[in-house]
Parts: sequence; C-alpha cells; structure tokens
Amino acid sequence: MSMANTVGVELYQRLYLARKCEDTIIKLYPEDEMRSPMHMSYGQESIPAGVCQALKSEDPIYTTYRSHAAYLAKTMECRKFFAELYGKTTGTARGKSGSMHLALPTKGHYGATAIVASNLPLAVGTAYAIKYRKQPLVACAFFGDGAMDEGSFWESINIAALQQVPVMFICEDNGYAVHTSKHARQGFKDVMSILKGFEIDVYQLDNDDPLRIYQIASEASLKCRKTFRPAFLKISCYRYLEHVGINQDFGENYRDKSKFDDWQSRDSVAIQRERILEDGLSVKEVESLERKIEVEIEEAVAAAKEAPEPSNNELLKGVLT
Amino acid sequence: MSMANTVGVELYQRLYLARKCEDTIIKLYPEDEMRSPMHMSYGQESIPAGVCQALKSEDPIYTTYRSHAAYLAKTMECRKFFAELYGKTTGTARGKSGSMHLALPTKGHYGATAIVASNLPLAVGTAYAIKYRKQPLVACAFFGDGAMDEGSFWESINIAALQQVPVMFICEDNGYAVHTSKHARQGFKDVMSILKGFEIDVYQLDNDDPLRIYQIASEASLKCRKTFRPAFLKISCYRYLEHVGINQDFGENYRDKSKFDDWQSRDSVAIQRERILEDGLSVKEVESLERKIEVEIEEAVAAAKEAPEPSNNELLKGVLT
Amino acid sequence: MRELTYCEAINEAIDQEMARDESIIIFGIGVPDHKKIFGSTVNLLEKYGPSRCFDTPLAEEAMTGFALGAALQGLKPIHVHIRVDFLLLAMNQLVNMISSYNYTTGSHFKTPILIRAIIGRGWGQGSQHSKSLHSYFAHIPGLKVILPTTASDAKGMITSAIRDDSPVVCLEHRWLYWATDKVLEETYETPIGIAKVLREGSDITIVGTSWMNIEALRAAEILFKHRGVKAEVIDVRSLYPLDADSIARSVAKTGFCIIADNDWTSYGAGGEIAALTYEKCFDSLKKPIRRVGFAHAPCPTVRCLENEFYPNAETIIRECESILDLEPISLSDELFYSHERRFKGPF
Amino acid sequence: MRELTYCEAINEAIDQEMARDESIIIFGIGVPDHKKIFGSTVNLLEKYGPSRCFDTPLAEEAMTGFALGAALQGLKPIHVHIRVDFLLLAMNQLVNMISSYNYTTGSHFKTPILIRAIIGRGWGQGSQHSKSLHSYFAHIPGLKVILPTTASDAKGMITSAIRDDSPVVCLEHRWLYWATDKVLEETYETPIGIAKVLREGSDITIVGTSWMNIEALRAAEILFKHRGVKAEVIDVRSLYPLDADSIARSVAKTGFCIIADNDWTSYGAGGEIAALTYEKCFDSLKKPIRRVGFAHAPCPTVRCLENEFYPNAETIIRECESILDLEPISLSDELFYSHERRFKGPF
Ligand SMILES: Cc1ncc(C[n+]2csc(CCOP(=O)(O)OP(=O)(O)O)c2C)c(N)n1
Ligand SMILES: Cc1ncc(C[n+]2csc(CCOP(=O)(O)OP(=O)(O)O)c2C)c(N)n1
Ligand SMILES: [Mg+2]
Ligand SMILES: [Mg+2]
Repeated sequence: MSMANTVGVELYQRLYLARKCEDTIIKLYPEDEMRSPMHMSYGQESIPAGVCQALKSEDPIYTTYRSHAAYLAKTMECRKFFAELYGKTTGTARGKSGSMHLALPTKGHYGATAIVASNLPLAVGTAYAIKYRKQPLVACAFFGDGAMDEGSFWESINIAALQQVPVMFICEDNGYAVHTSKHARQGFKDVMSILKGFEIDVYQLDNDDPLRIYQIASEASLKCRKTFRPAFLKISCYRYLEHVGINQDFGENYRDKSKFDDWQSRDSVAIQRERILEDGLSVKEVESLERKIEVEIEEAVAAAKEAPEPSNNELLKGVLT
Repeated sequence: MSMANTVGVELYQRLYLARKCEDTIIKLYPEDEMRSPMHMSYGQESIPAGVCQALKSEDPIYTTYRSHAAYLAKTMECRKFFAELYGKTTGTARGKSGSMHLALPTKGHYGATAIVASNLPLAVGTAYAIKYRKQPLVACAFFGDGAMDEGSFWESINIAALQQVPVMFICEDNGYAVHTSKHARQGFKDVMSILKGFEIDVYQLDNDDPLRIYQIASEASLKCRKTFRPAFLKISCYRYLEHVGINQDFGENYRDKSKFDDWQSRDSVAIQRERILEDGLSVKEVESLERKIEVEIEEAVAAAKEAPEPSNNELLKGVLT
Repeated sequence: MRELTYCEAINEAIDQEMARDESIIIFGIGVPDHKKIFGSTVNLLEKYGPSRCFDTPLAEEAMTGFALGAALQGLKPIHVHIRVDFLLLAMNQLVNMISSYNYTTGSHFKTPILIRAIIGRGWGQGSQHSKSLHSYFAHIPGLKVILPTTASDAKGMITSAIRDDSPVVCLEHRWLYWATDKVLEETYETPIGIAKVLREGSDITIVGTSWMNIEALRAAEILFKHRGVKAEVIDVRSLYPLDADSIARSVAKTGFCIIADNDWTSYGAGGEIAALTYEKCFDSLKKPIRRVGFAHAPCPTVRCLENEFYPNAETIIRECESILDLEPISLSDELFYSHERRFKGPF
Repeated sequence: MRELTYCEAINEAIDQEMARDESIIIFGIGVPDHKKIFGSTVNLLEKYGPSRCFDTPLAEEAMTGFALGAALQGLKPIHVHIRVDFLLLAMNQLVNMISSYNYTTGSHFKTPILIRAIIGRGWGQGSQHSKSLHSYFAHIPGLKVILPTTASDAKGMITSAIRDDSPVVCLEHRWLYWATDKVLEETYETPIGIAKVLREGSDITIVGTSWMNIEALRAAEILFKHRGVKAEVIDVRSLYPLDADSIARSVAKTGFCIIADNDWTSYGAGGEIAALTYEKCFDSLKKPIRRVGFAHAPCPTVRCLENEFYPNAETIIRECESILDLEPISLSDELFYSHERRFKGPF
C-alpha cells in the first residue's frame, strides 16, 4: 500500500472501531450492565479519528465526556474501554471513571472531563511542560462548541497565545449544547474572525470529511511542533443521537430531522470506506479488516463481562497520590 | 454660557473635584486616620469624568477598587466620600466599605468591586433589568485592562452581545495590571479587532482628552439607549502613582518615567482648564469654581473628622437583607 | 388534599410566584428546553415568555453576576443549575460578590436572588456530577441555605426563598424529585430556619439533611420493627439559619444522636451541627454523636463502589445499633432504596 | 542557629527545592515583579530564569488548570495567589479537577501541585481581601491543606508539600510574615499531618490555626501571669490530614478546650475539630468546647469594626475565664497585637 493508502486505511480503522464500539453499546446498553451515562460520539467520529491520525501516539490529548470516539481513535484499543464501561478491575480506572473520565496515558490519552471547557487549560499547561522539557510533542484539547461560552475557554486561548506553546485546540462544532443551539448562546456571527485576533493559527472546516480533517490536523500539528504557535481547529459535525443516551431525539423539535438526513447522507464512516475502496482496497480486504475489529470488540465485551468487579477496598485507594 | 460651554465647565468640575480630593488624600493620608488601602485615580480622572458627563444621573454604573474619580465624577459629592474613607457613620457605608466598595445608588453609583472583572456581569444583569423594565437608562461598567485577562470579561461581553441589552463597557487602559505590562499578559496585538467580532459597537481613543471621551461616550450612550446594542469603549490613560498608595514608583523600573512625563505634559485636568478659558471663561470665573470645590472638600474633610465612628453593634447589621 | 411530587411542588411554587410578581425572572442552562430541568420548569416559558424564562450561554460565573446586577435593578432572579458542581465556577460571584454586596456597599440594596441547584446521586455520574457543597454556602455570612426534603416543604420554602430579600441557595436532591406529599393548592410560605420532626421518637435522634432523611426514616422503620427502638428523625431543612435548638431539644430527650449528612463528613455541615449539639446537650448526651456521610473519596462510578461510597439506611442502622449496644439486625430481607428502587413517598 | 522571618523561610524552602529539582516551576500574578509577593519569591526569577518563575495573566481558573496540565506532563508547579479570595475563581479547577483527577482517571498520574495563598487581615482591606477558606479545601478528598505558623514550620512544611505527589494548598497569614524563628540552613521536611504543641500546659487546651496561634500564645502568657493558669497551645498546622489524636491527648489531660480558628466559626474548620475532639474525649471533657473565630459578617473596613470582627488574645482569655470560672483579668495594661504592633517572634 502507498503511504496515502496507509493513512486512509488507518483512518478508516479508527472510524470503524469507534462506530462499531458504539453500535455495540447501543445493542448492549439495555441489558443494564453498563451503568454509566453515555454521551455518544455517534456521527462525530471523524474529528477525533482525523486528528488522532495526524498525532503521534505520545502526543497528549484531553477530551470531554463525549469521550468514546476520541478514546478509541487515540488508543486503538477497546478492551480496557469496555471493561471500564462495565465497571471492572480491568478497565482504564478499575471502575472509577465510567464513560466520562476515560484515560490511558501510555497511549497519550490524558483524560476526559465532564465539566465543560475545563480541559483546555490542562492542555495549555501540558504544552508548557512539553516546551520546557524540549519534547517533540504537541498537546491537544477536544471540546464542543459549548466550551466557547465559558470564560475558561478565553483565558486558555489567551494564555496559550501569550506563551506560544505547542497546543492544538479542536472544536467539535455540532451546533448545540445539550438542546440549546449556538445561536441562543453566542453573541457573535463568526468566531473565527474573533480568534484570528489572537496570536494563534486558525483553521476551519465546514464538513467532517475525515481525510480533510487529517490533512488540516497534519498541517497544523507540523507547524505547531515547529513554531510553538498554538493552533485552533473548528470543525463542523453533527450529533446523530440525543445529548446523552443511545436514542435519537428528533421528535423533540429542537433540531430538524432534515439536517440529520443531510449529514447522514455524507456519513464520514461511509465516505472513508468508499475512499479506501477507490484507493484500491478490495471489498474483501475492507471486510476483513472490519471483521478483525468486530472480533476485537466481541472479545473485549466478553472479557469485560467476565472480569471481576473492584473489591470494596478499592474505594479509598488512590485518593491521595 | 453656551451648551458646549456648560459641558466643558461641568467636565472640568468633575475633573477638578477628583483631582483635588486625591490631592487632599495625599496630604492627609500620612496622618493615618484614613485607614483604607487607596488605589488612586490620579492621572486617570478623565475617563470617568468624560463618561459620567455623558450619562444621566440615574444611569447605573459599576466601578473598580480604583474608585475615587468615578465615584466623584458620578455623584459630584465628597462628604459621604470622605466620611467613608475616614470610616465614619456618615460615610456611604458607615465605615464598612472603605475606598474599595464605594456606592451611592441614589446617584446611580451601584458599587465598586475589588475582584478584577467581577463587575462586568453585574452591569449586564442591570442592563437586562433596564430593558425588561423599559427604563430609559444605560448601565455602565468601568474596569482596567487587567479585566480583559479574566474569563468573566469574555463571558460578559458574549452575554451582552447575545442579549442586546443597554450596557456600556469602559476599559481604562493604563497598560498595566499592578506591575505587569499588558504585553506580558495578552496573547493578542489589538483587542479591538477581536471585540469587533461580537455584536457590539466598539470605540477606541488613544489619549485621554476628556472632551473627546465625553463626545464618544455621548454618541455611544445615545446609540446604546436607542438600539440596545452594547458599546465597548477602550480609552488609553496613564496611572501617575503606584498601583496602591499615594506615592510615585518610577524607581522600580517596571515602567519608564519618560512615559509619565509625556502623559503629564498633556494632563487632562490642565487641558480642560485651558479649554474652558479658551471657551471664554475668565481666570477669575475658573478660580472661583475651583475655590468652591476646594471649600466643599475642606468642609467634607472637617465634617468627616468630626463625625462619629460606627458603634460595635453596626458589625452585625445588614448581613442579611 | 392533593398529592404532588417534589418536582411538581417546586414548579408550582415558582409558577404561582411568577404569576403574582412580574419582577421574578428564571434562567439557567436548559431551563426552557424540552427537558425542563427534570420537569421542574415546565410551563414557565409558555406562560411567562422568553423575557422571564430563558436559556443562557454556559457561563456560570457571569450569569451569577448577572443575577446580582438584575437584582440591584429591581428584579428577583432565579438561577437554576442542573448540577451543583457547576456552581464551583461561580463561587467568586456567590461568595465574593452576592453574599456581601449589600453589606459592604452600605445596605442600600436588596438582593432577592434564589439559586437552585440539583444535588446528589445520579447513576454512575462520577466525581464531577455528585457533589453537595451545602457546607460551602452555609459557611458564608450573607447567604441562606435550604435543602427541602418533602414536596410540601419544597413548595413552601421555595416560596419563602423567592420572597426573601437575601440571597438563598436551594439544594434539591435528584432522588427526591419523585417523592410525593400532600401539598396545599394555594400559595404559602414555610419559614426558613426551622427544623422539622419527620418522625417522633424517644430513644435516639437522627438528624438528616436532604436525601439522608429518607434513609433515616427507613432506618427508623426497621429499627422499630426489629428492636422496638423509637428513633426521632429531624430534618434540618435549612442550614443557615440553623435551628440548633430543635435538634438540641430532641437530643436532650433521647440522649443519643446520629447526624446523617448528604455530603462528605470531614469538614462538612455535620461538624457544625455536632459541635452545636454537644454544646447545648453536654449533660444529656449519653454517648458521642456519630456522623454518617460520604466516604472520603471522590465519587466513583461503578455501582458496587458507589454503594460503598454512599451511606444509606443500613449505615444508619448499624450506627444506631453500635451506639445503643444492640445486636445487629439481620437485614437480608429488608429492601433499601436504589436508583431502580425509588422512594416515591408519600410522606 | 540563625533566625529567619517566616517570609524568608518560605523563600528558602522554594529556592532550595528549585535548585535541587528542575521540574519545579513557580508562577502567579506578580510572582516575579519587584514586590515579589511580599518578598517571598525574591531571587527566584534571577536564579532560575523566566521559564521557571513567571508572571501570568489574571486568569485564576485557567492558570490552575494549567498547573494540573503541567503536573501531568512531569512538572511540579507552585502557583501563588497574593490573596486567597482570588482562589474562589479557581474552585472548579481545584475541586472538580485537581483534587480528583488522578483518582477518577485510574491512578496513572502524579499531581505534585503546590498552591500557596496568602490569607488574613490586611489593613482595612474589607470583605473581598480577607477570607481564609481553609475549610473549603480541607473538605475535599484528594487535597492536603497546611497552615504553617512558625518560620521553621513554613520551611519544613513547604519543602514537604513541594515533594508531595498530592496537591497541597498552603495558607500563609500575612501577619506571620515578619515573625522570626530559628531555622536550619540545610533543607529538611516537616511531615504534613502532625500537630505541634507550641506551649505546654495542663489546665486548658487551646487549639489554634494559623495566626490564631499567636493570639493563643499571648492569651496563655497573660493567663499564666495573672491567674497561674497553664494553657497548652496546639497548632494544628495541617488541616488535612488532621492530627486529631494529638489534640485529644491534650484535652484528655486538661479537660477543657478552646478552638481558635482563623475564620468564620459557623460551618468552619473548628466544627470538625470540635466534633472529633468531643468524640475522642467524651469522658474527659469537663465543659463544652468553645469556638473562637470571626464574627458572622463580611469583614468591614473601618478599624473599630475590624477589631470587633477579628477575635484576638483577649477574646480567648475571656473564653478561658468563662470556661474555668475565673474572675475577669483587668487587661488595660496588657498590649495586644495590631497592624501597628506586630508580632515579630521569635517563637
Ligand atoms: C461548566 C458546565 N456547565 C454545564 C454543564 C452541563 N452540560 C453538560 S454537556 C453540556 C453541553 C455542552 O455542549 P458542547 O460543549 O457543545 O458539547 P457537545 O455535548 O455538543 O459535544 C452542558 C451544558 C457542564 N457539564 N459543565
Ligand atoms: C481576580 C483578581 N485577581 C487578582 C487581583 C489582584 N489585583 C488587584 S488590582 C490588579 C491589577 C488590575 O489591573 P487593571 O485591571 O488593569 O486595573 P488598574 O489597577 O490598572 O486600574 C490585580 C492583579 C484581584 N484583585 N482580582
Ligand atoms: Mg455542541
Ligand atoms: Mg491597568
């Protein structure tokens, strides 16, 4: 396979892993064994997939409670993932984190946070440490459009721009904070024109084509590593399901089902599948790598179900470091 | 006197009152009877003077701990002012506020705040109430360039822009937060280009000519009252004295004395005095209104010194409303 | 009398007050959306329009200052937070500004602000969505703090809070939302600062805050059934002002006291209640007071650890047995509350 | 042994640690300016350069998160606040993030963060520059909280705090900055979590936090001089972990206890200390514990009301007299500490 080809395939693997893991969650959630509120990435997978494809494994990332796709795309593993959702000792946090605080530092995943906008300053601090320690890394924060409402967002952008540290801000702009449209929250028309005023590089994409995201993130991270100039990427996307939970919620009138149909018609997972087929992979090859991922997931779920729950004394372990 | 003339004279009265009150503080502070940390307005009087000249008496304003000029310019009274600095029952808060929390709601002064950027959201909330109650008012927040570092600043701008409420944000840009230059705090070159992206009107002035400030504030407040579109004014100024206290501090090397000389050579109080003389007032007339203010101040100080201290039971009064 | 759920009672209080007084506005993230803050803000947008009931940007600090600014211009703002944890972003406005604004500026203003925040146990929500923080608010001079437990108190105390010229923080436990109680149709005030005996008894006093009252009542039931122990359950209802006298009266009678606080024990509200009760009942207390609360850890998510983290009726029963020197009751046949097995009232 | 001021001791601890360990950085508003946080950060910029000692924008929330992010990448940040009141802007990062970050993400990290904040009484500073808030920090699982009183403790405890892998909040009372004490030149650790007897006695125990220890010592002096009362003064030094056993040992001996906390009493740290002490000394306590603290009001600015607001040695003496049934001592000839009449040590 050519280089471009490898990228395309890896990108698809990240996408497919995320999509299939969430399909599995949707299937198994009603069993009531994963007792953790699920903020599904469904439909938004391509941003973390594209960005993580551009990052090195050791590049630290911070994500939100809408954590699944970013975790899976960054770590490319799902055993600890499912074990954590099932609350087992084999999970990322031995049952203490659930869906909202996933982390796997050995793969550069530094944690997910359930307080909106709280992870941006962490990425800036990590970037400071990276620069101070002369590491060839870039730190990365993923967040939703809701984060831009918070003061912490602006403080973080300002500090990063002031300090010129290698940090990438990735805004997953799905247009809503829970059920509130950005038009009901934002006192501006175009945030990019505002952000351009800071000493950072800004990039924008109005669709969620995973390859374009990968390309932009590659360019941005390359420059950011070299120049220490922070980068801001705003990428549009669409949440297929309700804010939290595994169902659709188009009956609630806060958003238009036609928009969903539109986004789904250019679903990023499907697009990327087409693309690698066009790139020369045979249907068989694609199905075989899909099957491999599905088997991994099946095994991960089976292992998670088998694994032991934490014992009671786990509760007080690790309160102090 | 012509209309223009009246404005010029009133403007000068506000300036002179502020300047002379602080001269008096400088003179009497060493007696150690005013036991309140003083963040002097000295040199920065023209912003509150110009803006308050443009406001109605009932327009609510919020200020910072650098409170003197704004208090005096808004209320045009100094008896309660000095009484408060002396901690007397006749003060604005019967000795509970000192220099940092002055307020006189009957004159539209809604309070001074010692936590940077904390008063911006109050002005927005007040503006919301004004609009809701259909009052012909505009709310106004004064703050320093340091406030722009805080998340609360950005949240407030965003909310005001979103809600389109009659609020004016007045940035007294003296270039420093305590001893830290804005270049060591700001990740941008030009905040105005950033703020323009919000649904607000922005105005900038790179000197502190009181008449220009009055004109800009008049235009801005007129428009703001009519359209409910928030206004942002950034006006440059220079703090003559140390951050807190009554002395100069040019020996400390964090700022250049030559800059001070430059600003002082076009001192706004002096400029406005020239101007009213040019406008046709005689030296005698000017001196007479100066003398009137001086007498007021002398009487206010004497009265403050005479007035009783609060009794101990004042301590627990007013904790709950 | 009709029965309402706690959630309906909250809604009715706000609705009736908003109908009565045009200066009341209500806002917060999600307040007018279709979920209506677990249902507690239904109909308000529809009845009072978007200028009195509105959504906000995610900006807890500024929107709290906004509430103060609106109050100073004559409005009576109600600010709602779907989790109390988000109020940690607004502590500056609450503690440095709202609590002391009127005092420091000379008592010229009124600050009739009600801050509603939902607390408590969800369902694997973890450490950032499970705090209580009532001791934080109660510590600050100038704030009143209420935690209604029953639906009738929810209506009456929220009505009082809205009418109060001081800022009030109201904490509503999520698990109480389904609990029903007889609630008067007409508007009424339940005074803030008076504790309430939820169950009378003479053998031991259990002082509860919020949800822990439900656990205390269940514990009292079981203790009576198996051991004939008559536990008196006192709902503090309001932390500031605190009705320490009512608690002391009960403890003077029973000689034993357990404080079941819906929070971490260490440096929590239970310490204050204990200290005051010891002071007032120094001679009548027969044994040291026991405090029951969350384990000293962030809240974990997996159910088995969550169950370890949260105290419940069983925890209280075991403490009672220990303090009263009773043999442990076999609890295997008793049912306890859980996310699936809800307390639904009536009281 | 040399004497250092408290301020010099803090500076020496940081300086020695920064020399030893390149991963330590220190920052905060004004940290490198010429005032050097009342002198406590002198020489650091000069010695370690602007990448290890730097100023920041006014952005308490984000800079606190920054500290956490830097720690997760292997640095040991020291974040300094010239007033603890500003930390109210950072409560989200401190309570929702720093305290629980390692626990909730599975204990893969270390979080060696030291937050220094100056507390206490200035000079007419008023309500927004005079809080203590130590009970806030101590309430949260995952945070350690220290309040050194003497210069030698300041050096040793800050050294321990910097080396600690858990986040530590260190509160430094402004009026202690001038106090001198014998301080070892070489680096040393003073373990966190052990109380210290500042003055031995057998008649009554006075437990102090921060500045209130100085007032307690003065009270003890006067009580002994006039009434022969031997008060034992115990400095808690660390609120979390709290050395409740040492306090209990003292109270078991004396039978009487006063807690003098440098904060509002209501729902403050004194409640926790009292509750634990009652529990452990239920049989030995001869009278209820008295708590001494700030008046329940925002701090006013005028001196006469400030003096009413803050407790001092006299307040403690009066409580001792009342608890021990002594005639009031005439205090007109005694000198007390004030802004002008500073305590300067040595201990
Ligand atoms: C500070 C804070 N305020 C409120 C909430 C409640 N909340 C959880 S998710 C959310 C919406 C966030 O929207 P966005 O950032 O766009 O992310 P999305 O869910 O769309 O991915 C809100 C308001 C929160 N978690 N944190
Ligand atoms: C939130 C907060 N952080 C820090 C401080 C300490 N502080 C007091 S004044 C000040 C500088 C503010 O500068 P600016 O806003 O430019 O106002 P100026 O003093 O120049 O008028 C600082 C940092 C504070 N009062 N509030
Ligand atoms: Mg969104
Ligand atoms: Mg400034």
